[in-house]
Amino acid sequence: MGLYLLRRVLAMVPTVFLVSLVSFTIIQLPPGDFLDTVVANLSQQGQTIEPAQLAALRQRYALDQPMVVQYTTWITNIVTRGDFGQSMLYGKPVSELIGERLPLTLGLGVSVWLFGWAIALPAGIYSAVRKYSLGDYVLTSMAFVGIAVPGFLLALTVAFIQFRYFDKAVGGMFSPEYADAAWNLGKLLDFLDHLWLPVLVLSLGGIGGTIRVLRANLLDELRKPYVVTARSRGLSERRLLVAYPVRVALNPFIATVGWLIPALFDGEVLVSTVLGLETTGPLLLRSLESQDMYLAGSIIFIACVLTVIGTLISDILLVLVDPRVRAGYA
Amino acid sequence: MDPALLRVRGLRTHFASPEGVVRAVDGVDLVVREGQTLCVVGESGCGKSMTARSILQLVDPPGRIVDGEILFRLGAPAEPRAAAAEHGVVDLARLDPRGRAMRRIRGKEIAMIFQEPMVSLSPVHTIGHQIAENIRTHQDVSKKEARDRAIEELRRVGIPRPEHRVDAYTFQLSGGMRQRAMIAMALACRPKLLIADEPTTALDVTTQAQILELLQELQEQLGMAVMFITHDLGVVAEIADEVAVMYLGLVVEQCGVDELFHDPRHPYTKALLESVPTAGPRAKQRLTTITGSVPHPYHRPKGCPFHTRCRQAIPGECDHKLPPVLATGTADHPGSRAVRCLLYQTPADVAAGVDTLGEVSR
Amino acid sequence: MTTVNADRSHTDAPSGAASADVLLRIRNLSMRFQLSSGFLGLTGRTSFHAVREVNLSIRRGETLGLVGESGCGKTTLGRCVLRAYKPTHGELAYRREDGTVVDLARLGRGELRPYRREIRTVFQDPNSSLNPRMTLLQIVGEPLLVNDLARGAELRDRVAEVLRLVGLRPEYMRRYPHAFSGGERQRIGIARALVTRPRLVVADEAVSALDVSVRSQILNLLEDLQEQLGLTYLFVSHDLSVIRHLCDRVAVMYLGRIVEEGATDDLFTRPRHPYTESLLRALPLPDPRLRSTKKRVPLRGEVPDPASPPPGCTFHPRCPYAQGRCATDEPALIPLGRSAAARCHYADSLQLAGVTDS
Amino acid sequence: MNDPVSDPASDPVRDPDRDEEIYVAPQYKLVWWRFRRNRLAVAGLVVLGFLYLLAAFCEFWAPHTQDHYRAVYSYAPPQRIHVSFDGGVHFFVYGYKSRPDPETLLRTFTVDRSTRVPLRFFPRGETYQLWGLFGTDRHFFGPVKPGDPMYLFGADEQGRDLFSRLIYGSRISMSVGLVGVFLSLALGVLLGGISGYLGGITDNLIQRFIEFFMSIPTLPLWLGLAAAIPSGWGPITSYFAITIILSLMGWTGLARVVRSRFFQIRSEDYVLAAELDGVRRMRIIRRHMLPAFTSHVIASLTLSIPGMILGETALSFLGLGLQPPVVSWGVLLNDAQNVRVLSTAPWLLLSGAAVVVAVMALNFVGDGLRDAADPYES
Repeated sequence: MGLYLLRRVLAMVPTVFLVSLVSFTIIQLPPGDFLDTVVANLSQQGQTIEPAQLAALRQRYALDQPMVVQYTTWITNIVTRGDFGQSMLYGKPVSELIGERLPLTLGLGVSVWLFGWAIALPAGIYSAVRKYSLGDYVLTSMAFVGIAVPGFLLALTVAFIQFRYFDKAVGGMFSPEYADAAWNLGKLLDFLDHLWLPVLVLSLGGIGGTIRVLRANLLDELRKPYVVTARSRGLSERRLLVAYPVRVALNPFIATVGWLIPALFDGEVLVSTVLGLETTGPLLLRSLESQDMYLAGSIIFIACVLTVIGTLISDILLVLVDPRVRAGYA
Repeated sequence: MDPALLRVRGLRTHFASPEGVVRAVDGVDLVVREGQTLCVVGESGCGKSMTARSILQLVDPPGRIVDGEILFRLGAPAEPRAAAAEHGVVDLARLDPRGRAMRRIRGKEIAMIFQEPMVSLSPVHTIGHQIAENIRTHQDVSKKEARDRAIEELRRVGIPRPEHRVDAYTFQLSGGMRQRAMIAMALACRPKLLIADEPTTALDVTTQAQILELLQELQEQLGMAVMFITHDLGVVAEIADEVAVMYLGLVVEQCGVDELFHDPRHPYTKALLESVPTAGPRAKQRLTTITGSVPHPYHRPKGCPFHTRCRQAIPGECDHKLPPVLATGTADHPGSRAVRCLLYQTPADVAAGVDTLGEVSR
Repeated sequence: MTTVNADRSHTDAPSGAASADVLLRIRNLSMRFQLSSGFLGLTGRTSFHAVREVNLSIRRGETLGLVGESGCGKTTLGRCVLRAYKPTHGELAYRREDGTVVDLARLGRGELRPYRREIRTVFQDPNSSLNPRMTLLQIVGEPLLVNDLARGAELRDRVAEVLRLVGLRPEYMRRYPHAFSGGERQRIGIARALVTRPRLVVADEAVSALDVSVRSQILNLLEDLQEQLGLTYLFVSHDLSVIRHLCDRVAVMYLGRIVEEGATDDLFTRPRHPYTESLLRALPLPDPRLRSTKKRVPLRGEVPDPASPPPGCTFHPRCPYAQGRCATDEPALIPLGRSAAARCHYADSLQLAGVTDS
Repeated sequence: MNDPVSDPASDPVRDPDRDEEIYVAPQYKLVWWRFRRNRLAVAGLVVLGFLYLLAAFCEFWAPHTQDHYRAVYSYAPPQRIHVSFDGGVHFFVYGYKSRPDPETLLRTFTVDRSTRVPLRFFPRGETYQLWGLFGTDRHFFGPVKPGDPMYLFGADEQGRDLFSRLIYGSRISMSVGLVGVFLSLALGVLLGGISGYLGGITDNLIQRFIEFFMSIPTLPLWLGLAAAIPSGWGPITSYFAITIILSLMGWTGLARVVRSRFFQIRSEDYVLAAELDGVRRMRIIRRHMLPAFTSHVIASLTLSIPGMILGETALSFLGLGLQPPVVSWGVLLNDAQNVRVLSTAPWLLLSGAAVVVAVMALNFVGDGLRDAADPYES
């Protein structure tokens, strides 16, 4: 097991390297380097920048050097100093900007994941066990709708309904009166009041998918002979279901816990933009619109790295729950 | 002498589908006697597996027991459920398949083993866990005790180093060892009847011999009855006390094993025996064959299901009338036999082996 | 193309027959498989011999049975003969119609093509060996078409002819395999094997998947066809009763090696290798009256892992007669009489029990 | 255990008269028969056929061209079609009465029951070139007088007819999926096929590469790439750029499907049988292997189209995908970003409904195809 872990962690290195290359490429895609963009932007606003300052920045990010050196400087700055570069849009270090928003993104992600599974797992199991019952039909059609309705459209619709019929502006995680207040009960309740909508909207697509996949997996498992064997030994239906097929059918989900992170980044960008949440998604979008490429590339890089880590966690979990996988690496 | 432990009468298990109804089991009668081995033999598609599953109500939808009784004599009179049933006999067909009464019988009174232990055992639990779970389902023992018992059971079925193998997963065992583990699991609660559904079909001959030997040993030790389902007449000759021959959802003949091989009555039984190549004295002689193949269950022939392939079929009779069961003696008597064939008109014909065409069989 | 000298004598092969009679002589044939594991398949590489130094002769017009438990290498040997695998070592000396002898083991893909129609096979599972997306005509006619043996109306006629031969109605040739029962599908498989008018047919468990009543039909058919067409069969099976019924000679395999070879009746009534005896003893006989006559001592243990076979005689850990030297010395194939041999140190001295004839 | 009885649904045989038809039925017929039994899938297929028909001849179906605008009808609400039966059957909509709101300066519309806008089939309207082949001014349906207001789904800010624009948008939105899927397919089949055919280290490397691709969050990367598309590119170039970006992310799943099917089929006995028949490699692939996985691949393709459609919609909605004057459902939704605008003109969300309908139809069809893909396995 220890050896397996070590091998897996080592295998991450090339992946992270590739991911950093991709992110760096994205930073480099627009014509000119980012200082050109900064200068252009500033001069548009009628400001200028000190040539000396410009040269210092140029040297810090090795912009006058060949691409390889630029990349090396970029990645070295990240690894050794946590310096992701400078956001010209906000005039702040990228690390600071992301540091402000990442906790909310991840918090939202965890809530979405917990809420999604809390709904989808029982629903999927019910749907499979009571195949072709009324409940199954209802859940399955809801799952289909959940998959087909894009999250941002749902967010838009809900926001519209709240605005039009409840006269409630949607946006942010806090009402104005609590935005800068210290944490207290009122603020917490206000936070929760703002939280449910994004969580609901973000989890819906995932719930639909999970229900459908779990139902299919479980139906496959329920057909397997070992279920009949267990039944022939006098186990009650409930114990039998939980101890055997459900456990096996859940394995693929444990294996894909890691994919939840990219899925979150996917959904979150749009929904947060619509709902005006202060997460990394809208930050990424704004940075892309204004070609603030250090910021954009860094967010993509961090999202990718988190995904790689998530995949690792998945693999470890899978080894822990499935003896067949464990035996393969024992 | 040997009273009936299980008596199946007129069992019908049907599968409804949009295309029509498949009558997988269609009027099966058979008897399993206490401490004896009944082999159910037949070709694929004859409904022998479904009969076995119906007994424990393990038929998956859209399959359903539509008719018949499955009378099982319960063990100790102290059994609380037995009080409800007349003379300690329950009709398993009338129990709720998910109910407590049925579950108390499964694994405790009647246990079952299957053809492919690899897929019939849980892939994510150790064999020890599964045996212990079986014990704890039916008996009030501690986890530790159940585990010790599981090791004991594994030792009994001849698994070497059981205290080590108790923590093995099925995929870590060889085919023979898996089948032994499955037997250990089935017998952990000392059932009175073991239903074995082709347990040696997937095994090599040498392993098959080991497993058959083991089953017979355990049967002697534990005094249980065995209902053994197979398509291999060699296996039948080795282990059976009595044999039921099935064809298209019907038992066409049930009798003692010696009568079956040396004095069969039903034309299908006769044809089946003749078509088997024997490892006995060899001559490159042609085998006697049965023409055609088993009809698809959707195209079940009318009348006697075998008439389409029967050499002795009587036109106008066999293709119309479903032959009734003719039984000699009482069903509880050893030496009694039952046949479903229009060639015999009275139980006396069956006993004498004279069919109505005046031909003395063999 | 390698040509083997036709009248080279093989003293180590036990067949006493004149070599002109021999259709295929297998010499020192070995087949080793590589197993790779680990990241990018680089870390672990093991290999095992599925077939090890096999010598065997198949005579024209006979049925040679190849018997053994699963994993003994009998299927691999059959596939080497068919050249589905390229043997890692050894020779497959095949005598052509005109008397020249060719070593099939050394031929490349293209060079093999002419022999593909002379050596044919019947598969075990008639369900998976017939392409469900092709009609009978396409399935049975394909070997004719791709080998430029016939096309158009002639192809249709030849397919119809062979279908009739195996007992199927030629009108069915537009149907797909799903229209047929298991036994009929096996007939289709046989028709496909025979349509090119082969000389040698390798039948790998050809009747094992069939029901008793259908199995006897197919066995009869195979015998009739052999007589009519002068076929030679290599019949691979684990079922001793079928082997005894069908085969003239039998070779018994254990862990990739031939352990005994002999005429069927001799081998069944007086086995010379302890493994053969165990196999025969394990065979259930379809007569309850023989129960008491059999010694009820099943073979101990299980087949060892072929990747790490035991030293000495590979059978010694399970052998009831094993002695000290069996664990260290590897026995050679000892010739016994005219066309029999056994790979056992004590093949001459052991008195082993065969099948008792009732 | 191998009782064929245990799965009676596996055999489509019903009445003996049909047997011969089934016996000689090639694969596509069997697939179709199985597909047909799935009602949702058939319904999805009908909707899909309708949508693609709409997309193919959008100029004809739409009463107006996509850019036809009349500023006076800015945010005019949807009208209902009425029927009158005096002297034959006549369709009409009521006209609008409007006055500007003194506060918001937006016009508010009320239905004017005194004016009727008569409608008819095949009216003359603006001229258009159908498929660049021939010009005509006939539309399927529209106001008798070309200038009359007809806004069945309401109007946008510039007074353009949302109904017509939705129909026009279907062309891009529905085709992005198709084109993208074919690009994905090309990549997937190529790499999956190489991976499956060569096996060994090549396979291993390609698999690692695919895993790497799958571990990248899709949308951020799409956004990154889409943002890098120069704004100067013309509509057609950027359309293809977007499609390529979408398909770059979609091919991995297909490659996996292709590879696993390939492995599965390669180990089938009938492929070995063909090899032993002396069939050449190319013929084995063409005659024995490809037919066995086309149906599966088509099913997977159908199931990956929705992802492409949603991707395009998302990108365009964010303003990073296709840009006006190009019309797609995503571009139309871009107008609906603001909740305040939405509260004035909620009908702008209708293009979202179109997306949902298309995606659901595709999912139903894909599911049905997947279930029917292998009629031989029971």
